[in-house]
Amino acid sequence: MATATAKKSTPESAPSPQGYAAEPANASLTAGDKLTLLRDMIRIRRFEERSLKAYQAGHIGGFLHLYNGQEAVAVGTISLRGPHDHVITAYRDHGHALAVGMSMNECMAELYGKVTGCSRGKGGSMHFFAPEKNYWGGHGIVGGQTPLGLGLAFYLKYKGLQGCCLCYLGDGAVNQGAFHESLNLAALWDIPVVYIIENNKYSMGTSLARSSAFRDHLARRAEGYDMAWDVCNGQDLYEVRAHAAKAIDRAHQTSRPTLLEIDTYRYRGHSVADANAEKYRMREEIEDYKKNRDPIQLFRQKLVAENILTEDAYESMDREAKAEAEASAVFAAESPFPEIETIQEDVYWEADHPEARASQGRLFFNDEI
Amino acid sequence: MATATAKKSTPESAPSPQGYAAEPANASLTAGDKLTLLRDMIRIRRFEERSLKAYQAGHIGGFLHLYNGQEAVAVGTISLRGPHDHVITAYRDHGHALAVGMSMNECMAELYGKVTGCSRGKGGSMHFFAPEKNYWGGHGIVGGQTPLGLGLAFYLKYKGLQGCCLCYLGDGAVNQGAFHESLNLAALWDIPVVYIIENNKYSMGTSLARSSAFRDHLARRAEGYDMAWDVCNGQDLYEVRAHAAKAIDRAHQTSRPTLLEIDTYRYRGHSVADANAEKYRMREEIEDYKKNRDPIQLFRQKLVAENILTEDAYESMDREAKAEAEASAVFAAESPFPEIETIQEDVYWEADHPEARASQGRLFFNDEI
Amino acid sequence: MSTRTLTYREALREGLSEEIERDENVVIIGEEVAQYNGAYKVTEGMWQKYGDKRIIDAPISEAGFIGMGIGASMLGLRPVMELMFFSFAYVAWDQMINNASAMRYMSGGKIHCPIVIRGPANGGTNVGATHSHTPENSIANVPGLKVVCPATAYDAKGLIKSAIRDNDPVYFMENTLLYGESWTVPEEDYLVPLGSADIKRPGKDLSIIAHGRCVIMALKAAELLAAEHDIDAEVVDLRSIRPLDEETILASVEKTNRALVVEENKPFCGVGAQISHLIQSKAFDFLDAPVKRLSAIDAPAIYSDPLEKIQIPNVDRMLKAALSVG
Amino acid sequence: MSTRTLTYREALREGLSEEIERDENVVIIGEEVAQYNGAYKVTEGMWQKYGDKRIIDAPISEAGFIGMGIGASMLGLRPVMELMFFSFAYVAWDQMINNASAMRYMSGGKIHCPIVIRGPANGGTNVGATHSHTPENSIANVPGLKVVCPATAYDAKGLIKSAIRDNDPVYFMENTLLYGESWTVPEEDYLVPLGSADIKRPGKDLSIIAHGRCVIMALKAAELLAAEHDIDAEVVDLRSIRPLDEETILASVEKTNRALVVEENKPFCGVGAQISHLIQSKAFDFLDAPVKRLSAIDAPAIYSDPLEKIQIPNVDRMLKAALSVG
Ligand SMILES: Cc1ncc(C[n+]2csc(CCOP(=O)(O)OP(=O)(O)O)c2C)c(N)n1
Ligand SMILES: Cc1ncc(C[n+]2csc(CCOP(=O)(O)OP(=O)(O)O)c2C)c(N)n1
Ligand SMILES: [Mg+2]
Ligand SMILES: [Mg+2]
Repeated sequence: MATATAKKSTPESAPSPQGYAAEPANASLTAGDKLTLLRDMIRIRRFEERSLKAYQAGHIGGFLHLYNGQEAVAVGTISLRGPHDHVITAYRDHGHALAVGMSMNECMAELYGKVTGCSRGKGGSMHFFAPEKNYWGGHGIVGGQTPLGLGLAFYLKYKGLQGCCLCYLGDGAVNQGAFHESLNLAALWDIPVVYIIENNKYSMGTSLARSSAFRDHLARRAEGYDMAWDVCNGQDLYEVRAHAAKAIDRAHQTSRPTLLEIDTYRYRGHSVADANAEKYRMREEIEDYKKNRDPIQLFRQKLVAENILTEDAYESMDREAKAEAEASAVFAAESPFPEIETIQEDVYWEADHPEARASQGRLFFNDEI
Repeated sequence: MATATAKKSTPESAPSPQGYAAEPANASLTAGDKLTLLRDMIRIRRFEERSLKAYQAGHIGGFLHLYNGQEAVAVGTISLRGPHDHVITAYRDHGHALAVGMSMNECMAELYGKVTGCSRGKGGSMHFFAPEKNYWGGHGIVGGQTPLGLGLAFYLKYKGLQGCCLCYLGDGAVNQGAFHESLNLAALWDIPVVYIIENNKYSMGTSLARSSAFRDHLARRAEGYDMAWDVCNGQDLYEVRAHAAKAIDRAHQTSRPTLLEIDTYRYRGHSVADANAEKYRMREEIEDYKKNRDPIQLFRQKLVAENILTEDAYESMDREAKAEAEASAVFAAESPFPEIETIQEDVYWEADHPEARASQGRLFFNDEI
Repeated sequence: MSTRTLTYREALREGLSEEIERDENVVIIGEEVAQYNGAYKVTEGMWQKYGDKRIIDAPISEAGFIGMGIGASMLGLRPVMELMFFSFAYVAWDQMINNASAMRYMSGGKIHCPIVIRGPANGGTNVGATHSHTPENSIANVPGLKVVCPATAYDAKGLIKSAIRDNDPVYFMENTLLYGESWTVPEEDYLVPLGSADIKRPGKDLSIIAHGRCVIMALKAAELLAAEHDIDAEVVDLRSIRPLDEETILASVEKTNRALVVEENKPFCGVGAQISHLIQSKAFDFLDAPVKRLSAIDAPAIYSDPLEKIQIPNVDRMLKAALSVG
Repeated sequence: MSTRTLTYREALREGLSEEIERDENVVIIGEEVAQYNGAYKVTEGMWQKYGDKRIIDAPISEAGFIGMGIGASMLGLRPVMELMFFSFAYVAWDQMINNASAMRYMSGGKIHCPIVIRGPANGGTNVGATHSHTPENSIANVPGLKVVCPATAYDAKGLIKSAIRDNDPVYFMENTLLYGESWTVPEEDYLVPLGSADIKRPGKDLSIIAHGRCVIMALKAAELLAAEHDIDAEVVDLRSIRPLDEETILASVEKTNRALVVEENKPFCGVGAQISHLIQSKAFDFLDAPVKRLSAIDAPAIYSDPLEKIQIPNVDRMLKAALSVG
């Protein structure tokens, strides 16, 4: 495959004078498209708020990592994808799931551990999947998805398809060895993957400065692999789309990878079980983001200024999202749990397709009792 | 611990106008010191040539990764070490072993699998150890020693000792995840480790360009961690010492790590079992190094030019090294193999110190036969 | 001896603190162990008390920092590394398996690695397959390593102290479902040696052999067996997987002539297989029936709460299993 | 059927080549597999023949490229990944254990991973502890994974073809000491199904159950047992560890009433423990003596040649072990 060549790769330049809205990725949007983008962010927010309520009421257990505050990242990037673009992320995966078009029902039911969930109640909050929508999870091991994303993109290259993989990771995940190996392979082999660091400045209770050594930007590490990199503000949906479009375009046109760092913020704790959520960060910091940099409110203001959105339209959009989330909670609550027999389904393809089984012998090893 | 600060870290500057010999690290050397450095390189060369003969005669099995051509790296760097400096390397470890002062006898006997070997015949070629000489191996898993080296240096910092760890790895090893994790930790926590990439341009049959994506130098990856880095020519002993001295000094004075890339070349195949040794590299390339860039011959010429060395003195030094190597082969051949009982020694400290054993129960689990 | 009630978590913390104070070479390193007080609060308050030098927050780089701990232990430090979950060991597996286990051997006994790697290893908390691994069998498979799985606060404290003082690498597996449970623990200093099993309930009809939280459930099952089925079960708590207290296991089976091994491990080559082989091999003539194993239902850990409660051994399944021992 | 003689290495290469030609989704990725012709020459000539797209040299980044293979397999590629040694799996363990095994499960059956990871897993070649691991027990412990260990050229070819066509992840463990050994192999196309054991030598007095190279030594031991001790041993070659052909094992033991399990695995929770448990559990009444295991001597792999030959099971030790079965 290709050898490393010394290509110039510096951060993308500033937006056009008219601002990010005028960049090609956004200029091409219809008013309807823009409303859809807003609606997608609102739906994520309302879905997650509803899931939190369900958690607090004891309907959901385990972990629940909320995406509140980061919505523009998933929606902005995923809205750019074409038919051969794929998506994979870590455990904070509800936003991406809804952004790729999964239904609230299948997502909420999964959180409830119900058989109607997207993974039949087997994956849970950290492990949502919708391969039919090019969505490959939802992965619980920090950094563990980064070689998988490389593999999805490798497939595209192998098959000669014009597409890429959008592979998300957190600012804490950059220090996992598998990610580093993936960066080298991506650059060495011209694999069309876009690694997106959702830099919300904390990995659990550890601030960026306490987890990573770097120069000005995490994404600058890409230079060590002769890889293109870029940074942008993740609270502004137009800005996210403008920068992500360039990375996706690079992948589509040249098969080259990009490391894109998107600055963002999570309002909640690491997970809802994070008792310290307001200890390791200053309350003012959180409030500042909520008040002045909320991606939904910022985009709402833009669309109002663009005369695309009225306050009434916003309110009814929000009401609908709330109602949809509420309905999904009802759907989840009313759905049945999986049958006990399903515990040993979905382990081996062969066991699930006995008619096509080619192997012999025993696959499961419990003693008979 | 410390947070990352944006220190300037560019490659060290060029040598002083008088050349590397005049740099402080070398200017301080006595004539006797210089002869010792030459002798150390010759001893490594002769030891390895003798071990190759023994391998070909069937006295040694398994792997034998020769260091021929790279001698100035181990001797140049290790000769700078002080009482609290530690050394750890990969499987191509004979050169470093002799450079830290291990005897040819214990090394050759180890290769022969004899009980008089440095590891009682348990480690073999890839796993030489001499902790009493601050030498911590000899490690077979590519990159696996890099966190260990970090740990040795961490200990020094923890204890407040002025020292560092010289941790060697190959150009192929830079793409292991554990190394990347170690770089971040070293820079983040101000750990006094000097990572030395012995860049001999091949990892087995794979050239540098086919294994790593990078910009001009592998060591530049250090910038991504805000870490100092440097490159130098590993065939010139003075140059190696001049550059390594700066890295060691940085560690001693500021506790900061360095990534030092030393260009070098191995004459032989990856291991002596490498049937392709002359296939993936051009014969001219190998010959060029042997003829024009041999570290021993280059240093010999320098010492002759400095009027420190006569041709006679060189010849007798070489004869002595050959004789010493020959004697080590005799020693190894005449030494006994370990007793069968030793197979289960050196597994648990407790099993080897039954008088001090605090635990109970069974430690080994073979069926009685 | 004066006693008081401590949770498993508090007992661990007390053991860790006592060893920190006893030996300046003991240092705790892990993700969120310091400023955040530990993901499961085992180290709560310790950073405030012992400071930056002794209690260290690490980035999410398990291979890097665990390897670092192994390296530091070779020079004499006694690092206690916290894995937030033992499931994360897999990204550090080469360091944990190759480096920690073989350093002593490959150096002909010149080096030893007095490191402890601890953290929870259990399912049952709805976190799915990636976070519910119980690798005690795979680790104990490796000569050079030791594996400990305490089931009570008393054992947790006594064993962590022994583990830290041990000169070999000890992998110490806790359980998030036990952290909040309470037991009486003496005020006085004490150690529980590695490699000693504990008869948690004497009995004469059946030996139930377990480790970790399964012991607690086995005790409940034993009460029900006595009350409802007139079966007097003996509960053997292994406490330590390697070294293994074979004598206590065999003595129990030689008395009861029947054995059920209970484990949250997956069955294939799990701890239960090893114990079963031991019993059939050394107490063959004492057995009135084949040794039975009750393991996790053989599939990745399921997320859904009611199913996960069935997948890992529970009291109901233990009762059924006990009654099925021929 | 017409046959010819092939080495284990050649048989593997033939199997790989046939599958490369049969299915455009089959791609071989690993260190030195292409231009260097493979560290152990299994893929010799394949890069010349099939080119850059199908035979790909990888950097020393096992977690990265194996994870990549798993990801690509989710979309339908059938990557065959070479580990130069199975010992290097430990740096890719999280990818191999978590991602490959649980993807199908966690997605509720929406995804499957038709990947093969192959390479040698054996000791006996003086390369020391770090390079001599045999992790078949630890891998087969994981539901969702399959493990295969062929002992002959015939089996190697037939099994690698089945492994590549299999829709589940298959971990295929070879042996450097067998690569150069020859067996007759048919000219015609054939498959050996996963999960079928093979009676490599029928007998009536003792079942010797083995896998991988131990099978070859067991056959020699059986000849000596017959010639010198009038013991007619049956040699059962497991071929596949998971799925496991329990029927063949049990049928053999029910006939011979005595079992010796031979493995290069370390004994604690090794494959032998699982087989022993199986036998005592399902053929309890047929056993005239406890099941014996002969495993590697329980220590990291020693370097020294004459000792390593003793540490792993050899014909002598097998003879002694066979005679010791009560
Ligand atoms: C290998 C591994 N180590 C540790 C964890 C526990 N853990 C889960 S999320 C997390 C923090 C990750 O932070 P970041 O990457 O910044 O993502 P964010 O949570 O901010 O989205 C940690 C430590 C894990 N899941 N996997
Ligand atoms: C994790 C791991 N993967 C693969 C190998 C096999 N291997 C041993 S050395 C080597 C090449 C290393 O090259 P480099 O780092 O450049 O060091 P050099 O041999 O040139 O000194 C490979 C692939 C190994 N020992 N460990
Ligand atoms: Mg973060
Ligand atoms: Mg090299």
